[in-house]
Amino acid sequence: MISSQFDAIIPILCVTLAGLVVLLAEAFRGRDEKMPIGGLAIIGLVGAGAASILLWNRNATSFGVVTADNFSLFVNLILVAVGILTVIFSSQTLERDNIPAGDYYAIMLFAIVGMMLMGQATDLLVIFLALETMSIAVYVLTGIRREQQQSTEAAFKYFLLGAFASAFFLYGVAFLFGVTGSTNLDRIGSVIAAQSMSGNPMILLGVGLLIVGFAFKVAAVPFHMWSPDAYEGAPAVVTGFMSTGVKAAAVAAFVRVFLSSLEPMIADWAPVLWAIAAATMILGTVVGVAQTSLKRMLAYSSIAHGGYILAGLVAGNDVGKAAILFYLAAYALTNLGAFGVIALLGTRERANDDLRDYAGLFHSHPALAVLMTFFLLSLGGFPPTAGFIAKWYVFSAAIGSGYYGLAIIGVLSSVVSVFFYLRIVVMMFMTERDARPVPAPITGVAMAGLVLSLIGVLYLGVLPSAVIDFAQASISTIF
Amino acid sequence: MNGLPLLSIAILLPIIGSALLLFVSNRDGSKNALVRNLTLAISLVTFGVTLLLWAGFDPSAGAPAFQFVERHAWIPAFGIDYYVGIDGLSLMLLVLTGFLTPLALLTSWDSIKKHVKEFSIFMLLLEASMLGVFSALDIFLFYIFWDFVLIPMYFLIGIWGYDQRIYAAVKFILYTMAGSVLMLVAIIGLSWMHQSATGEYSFDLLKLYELSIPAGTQYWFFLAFTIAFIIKVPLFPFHTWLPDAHVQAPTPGSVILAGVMLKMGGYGLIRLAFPLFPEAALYFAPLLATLAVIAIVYGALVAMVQPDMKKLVAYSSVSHMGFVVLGIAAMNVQGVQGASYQMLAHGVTTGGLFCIVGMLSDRRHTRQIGEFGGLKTVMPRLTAVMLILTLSSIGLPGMNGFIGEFLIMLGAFKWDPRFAVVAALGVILSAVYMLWMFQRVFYGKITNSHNAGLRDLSFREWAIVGPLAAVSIGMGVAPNVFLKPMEPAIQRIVDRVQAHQPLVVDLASRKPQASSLAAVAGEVSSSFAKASEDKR
Amino acid sequence: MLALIPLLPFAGFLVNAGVGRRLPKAVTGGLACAVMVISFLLAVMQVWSLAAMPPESRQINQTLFTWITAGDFSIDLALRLDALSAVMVLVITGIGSLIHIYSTSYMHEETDADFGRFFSYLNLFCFFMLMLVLGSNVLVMFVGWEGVGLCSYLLIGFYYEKKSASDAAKKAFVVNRIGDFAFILGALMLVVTFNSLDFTTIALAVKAMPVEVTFGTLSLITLLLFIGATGKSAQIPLYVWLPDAMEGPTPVSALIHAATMVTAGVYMIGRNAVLFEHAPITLTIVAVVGASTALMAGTIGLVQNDIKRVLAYSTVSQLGYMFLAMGMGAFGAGIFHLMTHAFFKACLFLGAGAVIHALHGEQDIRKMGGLKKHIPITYWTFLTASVAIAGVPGLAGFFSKDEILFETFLHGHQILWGVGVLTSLLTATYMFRLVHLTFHGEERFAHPRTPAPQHLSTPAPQHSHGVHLHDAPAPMAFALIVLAIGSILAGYVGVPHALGGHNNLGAWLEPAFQATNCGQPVTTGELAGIAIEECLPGEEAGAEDHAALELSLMAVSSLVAFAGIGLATFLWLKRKDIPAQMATQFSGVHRLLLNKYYVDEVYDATIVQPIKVVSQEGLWRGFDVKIVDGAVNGAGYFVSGVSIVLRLLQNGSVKTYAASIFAGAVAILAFYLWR
Amino acid sequence: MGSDALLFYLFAGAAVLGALLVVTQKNPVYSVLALIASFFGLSGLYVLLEAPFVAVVQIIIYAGAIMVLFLFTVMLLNVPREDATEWDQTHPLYRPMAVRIGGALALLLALELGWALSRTAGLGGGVADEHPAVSSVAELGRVLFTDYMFAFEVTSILIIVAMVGAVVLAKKREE
Amino acid sequence: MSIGHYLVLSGLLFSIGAAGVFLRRNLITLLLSVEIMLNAVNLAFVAFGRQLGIVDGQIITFFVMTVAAAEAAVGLALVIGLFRHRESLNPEAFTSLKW
Repeated sequence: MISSQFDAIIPILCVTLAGLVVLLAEAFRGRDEKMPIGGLAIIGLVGAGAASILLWNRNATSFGVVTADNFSLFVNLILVAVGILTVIFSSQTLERDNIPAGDYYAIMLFAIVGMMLMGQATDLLVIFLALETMSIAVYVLTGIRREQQQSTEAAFKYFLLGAFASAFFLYGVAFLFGVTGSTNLDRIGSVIAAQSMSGNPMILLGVGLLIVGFAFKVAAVPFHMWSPDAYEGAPAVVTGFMSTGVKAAAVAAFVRVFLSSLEPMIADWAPVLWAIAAATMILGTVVGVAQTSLKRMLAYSSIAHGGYILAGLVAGNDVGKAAILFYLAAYALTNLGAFGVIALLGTRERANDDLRDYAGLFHSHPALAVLMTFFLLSLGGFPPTAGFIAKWYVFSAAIGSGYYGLAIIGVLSSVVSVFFYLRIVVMMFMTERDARPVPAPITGVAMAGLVLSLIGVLYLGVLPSAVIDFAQASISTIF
Repeated sequence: MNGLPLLSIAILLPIIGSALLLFVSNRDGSKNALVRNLTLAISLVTFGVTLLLWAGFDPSAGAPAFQFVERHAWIPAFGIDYYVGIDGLSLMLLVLTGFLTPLALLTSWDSIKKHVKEFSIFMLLLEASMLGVFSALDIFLFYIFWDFVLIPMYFLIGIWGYDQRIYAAVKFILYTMAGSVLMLVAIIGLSWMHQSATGEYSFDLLKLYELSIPAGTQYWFFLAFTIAFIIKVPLFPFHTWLPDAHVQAPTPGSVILAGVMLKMGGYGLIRLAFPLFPEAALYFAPLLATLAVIAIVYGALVAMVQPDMKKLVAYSSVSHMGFVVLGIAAMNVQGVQGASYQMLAHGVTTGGLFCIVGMLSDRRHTRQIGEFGGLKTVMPRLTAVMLILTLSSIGLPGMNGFIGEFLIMLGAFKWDPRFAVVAALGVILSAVYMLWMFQRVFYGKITNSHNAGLRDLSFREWAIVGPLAAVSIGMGVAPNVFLKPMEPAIQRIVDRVQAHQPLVVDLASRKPQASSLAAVAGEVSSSFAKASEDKR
Repeated sequence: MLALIPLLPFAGFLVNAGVGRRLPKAVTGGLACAVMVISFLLAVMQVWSLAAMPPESRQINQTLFTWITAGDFSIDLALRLDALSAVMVLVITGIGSLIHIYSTSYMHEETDADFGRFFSYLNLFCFFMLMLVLGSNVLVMFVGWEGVGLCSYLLIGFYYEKKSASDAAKKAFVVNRIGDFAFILGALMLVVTFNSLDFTTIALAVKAMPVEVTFGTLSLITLLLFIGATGKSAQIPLYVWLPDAMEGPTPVSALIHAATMVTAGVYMIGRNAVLFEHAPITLTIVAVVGASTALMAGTIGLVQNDIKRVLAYSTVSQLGYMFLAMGMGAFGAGIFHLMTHAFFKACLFLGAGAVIHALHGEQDIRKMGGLKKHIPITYWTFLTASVAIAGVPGLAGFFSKDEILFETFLHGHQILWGVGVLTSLLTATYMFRLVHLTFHGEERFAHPRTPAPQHLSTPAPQHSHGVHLHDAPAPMAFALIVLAIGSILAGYVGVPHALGGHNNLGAWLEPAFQATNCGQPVTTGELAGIAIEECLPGEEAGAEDHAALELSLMAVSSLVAFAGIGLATFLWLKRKDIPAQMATQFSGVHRLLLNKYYVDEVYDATIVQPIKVVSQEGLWRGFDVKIVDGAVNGAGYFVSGVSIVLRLLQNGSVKTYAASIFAGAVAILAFYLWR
Repeated sequence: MGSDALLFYLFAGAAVLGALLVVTQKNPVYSVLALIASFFGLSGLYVLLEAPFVAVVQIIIYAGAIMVLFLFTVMLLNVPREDATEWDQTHPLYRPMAVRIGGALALLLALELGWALSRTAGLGGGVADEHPAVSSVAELGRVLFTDYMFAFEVTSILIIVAMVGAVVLAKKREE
Repeated sequence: MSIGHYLVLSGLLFSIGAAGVFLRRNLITLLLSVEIMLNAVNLAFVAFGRQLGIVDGQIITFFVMTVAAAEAAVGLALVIGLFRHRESLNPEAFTSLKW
């Protein structure tokens, strides 16, 4: 494929195009005319994925602010997977919840655009814009079930806090700009590397405020409080989407900024992130114990997983970088699967996401119960699932940098987390079901999606080697 | 025959079998019989394979340490291989696993009525993972099997257990997992040490043996490993999950749990904790031995006053496994041989005891000793078998229990007589509680009318307990059959450990890391300090 | 060949245990007796060939296979027949056979199943007992040691439906286990000290060592072994199980609790004679324990009313004698008494069995009397045995007991000698009290027409409505008579030199003890070869005045014997009011004796109950559940508690959330500015 | 002090005062108006910073368009005053508390920023000392459409999302 | 005037805006407070740009304004949505999601 300065943004273009097409399609769709809009979205995503694969190892850059290095391409592929799975699960729930498919898919695709751009951008301003694009899209998705107060409330909380946090982020950008005279990561990096900046209060302000901004998107303690509410209020599919996609994108940008241009200052930010990671792991798991709503429970669990990812970031070594990528992939597949199950079990009236609703699920929907169990085991980090390899990978990174304490906190907190994952299993397998409205039968497509993610989970768990090498290759080109 | 990858076959057979079962649709329980027979067949074939392993195993001292070795790169980036192989010790435990699983399955035919298919799948997965634990030579692989064992057992207890099953299941999995995750940290640490020493990651046990590990690290790593193992054993005071798990688990679960899973702990100590960190091991051995003798006496005393048969047997396991740990702590050939033998013997005997208790509770739906009495009149055969198992459990010479206990006490006596003296008390107490239970359950007149009509052993039940009783006598008469193959392996391990000096720990060096929490704190402060000094 | 001796009974056991319940009594019983008789004949042949060998090398060894190996430790499953074990083997197989025969009719009322079970146990017992005596190393001996314990457990609890029986069985086993605890430790010490458990090896090794004047390793080992012996042989403080053991069928009491098993301790000491000789301190302890046991049991025996219990206490007392002998280093004498005792005590028990059998289960001597004319055979045999045990000159008991007393006196333990004499007085007294109350005087027993009291062990025979009391049936009678003859003649294998005898037994046993015992002069050199060189000429010369002393001592003890008999006759035949008066007069003492010094009660109160209570309330309910498990669950509760508190922070107010973000930001900046 | 200093403090005062009014006014309408006032102050400062185009944009777009949107919403919803819910009384973190916390945090933040700046070297010099101003709209446009071209394109997506989102959230939906 | 003045001013405004989020009980005022924060940042950008003599500072403010506009649009839409549900603009009226 001929090399032009647009190469790097081809994946993004694909998705954007798909988004626009979807919008138009929705616009031209007559009343209750069936249209495979989801299909369009998937085509676009697949295109993006293909482009990302073709761009592998070519380190294309565009406009000096977008790069297509392997790192971002890996993230792109994760995001593509997230998108496709989300579309698949949505296919069943949109109809049920009476959500305008076109708008929904379009916004989702634009969100993915923002996410991809976050991973690919090498300029703080662009990162900020991408972040805003993603965020605004996700706010809308969160609140897309307007008729439900919870949905709107969640959206507003998410929105307000997001805006609040991005103000901090932007302020941080401003300080870095003020010190280095640029928002370009490479320039910033070279300036910082040139004269030791760690003494300069302004740059420290900048770093601190950036941490706030990113930590908010990663939902790290103490910037996490939006996530339980947003996750619970949003439709389950959207929750799965943002708990994986947003996290992946935010982490990608986080890693790029802090491990490339801000790497010289690692001694300055590592302790802070150490504390944040530890607090995140502990609080996420501990508070999860008391939850009775599955969505909320998984919200706290995903907070905790954010903590594990940050542990890899704190480690800051190559293993850590690769581990983060692997973790994102594993986590995305697992969590999407779990939320997929939740979404499919919901009805228009009730989300059916209360622990009691899962009593005896094994008897009514054995397949779903088994799938859910696998996802939960993966979240809990049991072999032979992706979750175990991922956890081992990040802890290995932490230990490699001598952060035994962090690793110990990590493993112990994961034991605590197992407790509440198992509560669900107990409900599904070991409790007799009490009379509940049995949700609609699961369509083949949705089931296929679940099986797909299960295969992914098991593949990463049993034969992780390929993906691990892939991840290591991804980080080898940069940093 | 050695052309075949027998070891992998043994591990994979049950997995494949469970995969097969997935395709048997048995929602309404109509195909229970098929499922049961199929499962039994698979487990029997697996047992056959383990016997083939035994047949093909070369026990001579000159033979390679590990045989039937198979090695395939798995995660080359981190030097993680699918690396299995067995020495005499592993071999015996493999055979034990293969031997007990079919019997456990047979016991399930009466007690497990619902979800037979799922039950069988979990049993087979359990067997596979246990076989894996005993044959893994890559500690990453070992940990994976080690951790995976929990899942099927969790379901076995949780779905098919008795009324308190959920509490027991959750307690079991969380407790044992809490112990093992620290081991994971230590395992990772080891691999990094190997990496910094040789430049390449490796989880290869044999390579890690050669690693020279600084004292402080050994101290903590040994603790991390050992805690995982002594929780599994379980050693006082980490034993309280056991009574709950045993009592609540269905009979087959209890059989496997007591018969094999507890042995994983002892195996881990022998195979990993001691040879990997010899200095620390020798330093901690007295502590372990102290806990062990406490466990022996304590378990016996508590067992004595249990009103529930299963609980009684469970606590007796605590006592017997205390012997195992004592023998290991002694770390001389007699001690470790005795410990290994005791593991086998306890597996057979206690497995049998649980079978019998299960049969009784199947008939009467209670395990309260007070509910029984005078059973000898109505079920003489069961009583006879029970008597044999009881005697072997109290270590009557000529029964398997005696060999292990004697060797352990001999080893302990050679090492430090005080421990042997206390341990010998177990000899008295075991007689007390076992015979007391035996008397209350089987002797006397039938007072409770429900017991009047109990039927004696059925043919299948004979098939279950008969072999167990026979083996427990045979092991007592001809122990060398089992001791000989283990000898070289254990000799090697003992030599490796005894080649080192116990590590000297001065409190000063220990202070900064008095506990993992303190370690965290220290780490924070240090990293902060690092940061602030980078500042200027 | 040698192995066949124990293996035959074992085969009998297998058959009877396997299919015995389906076979008729004739077959099971016949088989059981047959194997015993055959193995007796085998034993005789073996001993014969043994006797043909030169004394110092009188050994027949047979190694079956290597039993346990671990590192440098290795144990063979090996048998050894030598002078000592030869005696034991003959006693076991011989008396064993008799008792088997006796039992065939005694147990005839049992159901086929129980009958088969009984004989399988009996055979199993003989197997283990033979293993015990034939074992060539401590561990094999221990196998037998525990095995006989097991069989005694099974046989005491034969009437398992009776609580008292199963209790007694358990008690027997557990008390024995306490002894075994020490025994094992002793064995362990032996391994560590000599790195071997073979008796000969140990003996040779010890022989090279100096005699321990102060308490040392050997003393400790021997002491531990002796504690084991006190368990098995019912010595203070572990004798308490034996009286209760009488719950078992009478033949069992005869075989296990009189003739063979209980003497295992004595045998064990004899087996390790060299070892014990090098630990004089232990020997003294043994002697003292033996003497005091003998006295104590004798006093208790004086007042018991259960015919079997009287015999039980007499057994304890006689065992005391044997240990006294062992303690004196007079191993030959000990074994001698062991042998004679086996005869007359077995005879007594079987006689008692015959009485009980005749009275359909009556055991209380107060409900007997005047049986002489009803059951003459039983009477005469019983009387013979009583005379023998009482120590009347000319009968077995006289020679053996007298030799013990002589040895005691000779070793300068006058006090112990006094105790011994007193005990023999007691023995004579209570034995003849028994005889008189049972066979003489007026009939006090419930007449057979009235059904036998049901609270008793042996189920009432169907033909209990017979017109008159029937004497022992043929098999029982046979056994009784043979034993009676034995209790007369058994003594003559050890006629002391003072009476012109040759003490053949002593000489025969000598090499087995592998060390000279100069206290016992040996004239004929070729008989006890090694003995002579090691004897100092001075003592050799002293043999003559020893003879004089021995004679005088004999006179004393025979007088004592007759005095005892006379006393008994006077008290319980002529002036029956006196014992009653005494009982009331010294009611305290009487009650004390009647309740066996309350030893059981004391043990129960001081050891058994505390342990139970502490384990139940303290260890289990308290420590285990509350503290250990409480900590575990507490951790769980703690986490969920924290969780519940922390989740309250998530109060739904967007402002609170913003506050946390804001606070976090401020904190981070603060860290950077103020660190 | 020079005229520009005077102007600086004037505009700064206006901006700060406006901001303060925004957050202290109970009536949202006043808040919006106060914010507009504060924006005027800001645009004045932009002029001082020789960024006239930004100043103009600030007035026209920000104050003119965005604020009007706010004002419109306020009018539409027509809730002149704040109302207290039961939450405010019952909850431990009732309003005054929240205010105190927020106020305290804001104060801390201001202090931190101030202190950080005070410790930063080279902030003393005048803004205009080192470099000449770049204020020509042409130059501004050139840079915007060369260096920042891609960012500019991204904003287009951003705005589409915002538009579609606003519509999705607000438009009537056929049930 | 020194850059310091401008930065202090922007910091002040930023803090005021941040405080506003807590002071008011009106969703719209909350949004306004965020706007203040963004403007504070803008001021910083322009000031920095002026000091460095580069135009980027000014340009970035345009992007910030765009973002502000977009946020305003979505935010106000959400406010209207909320108002439809509870006839109230008090943030504390919307605490159905908690714990």
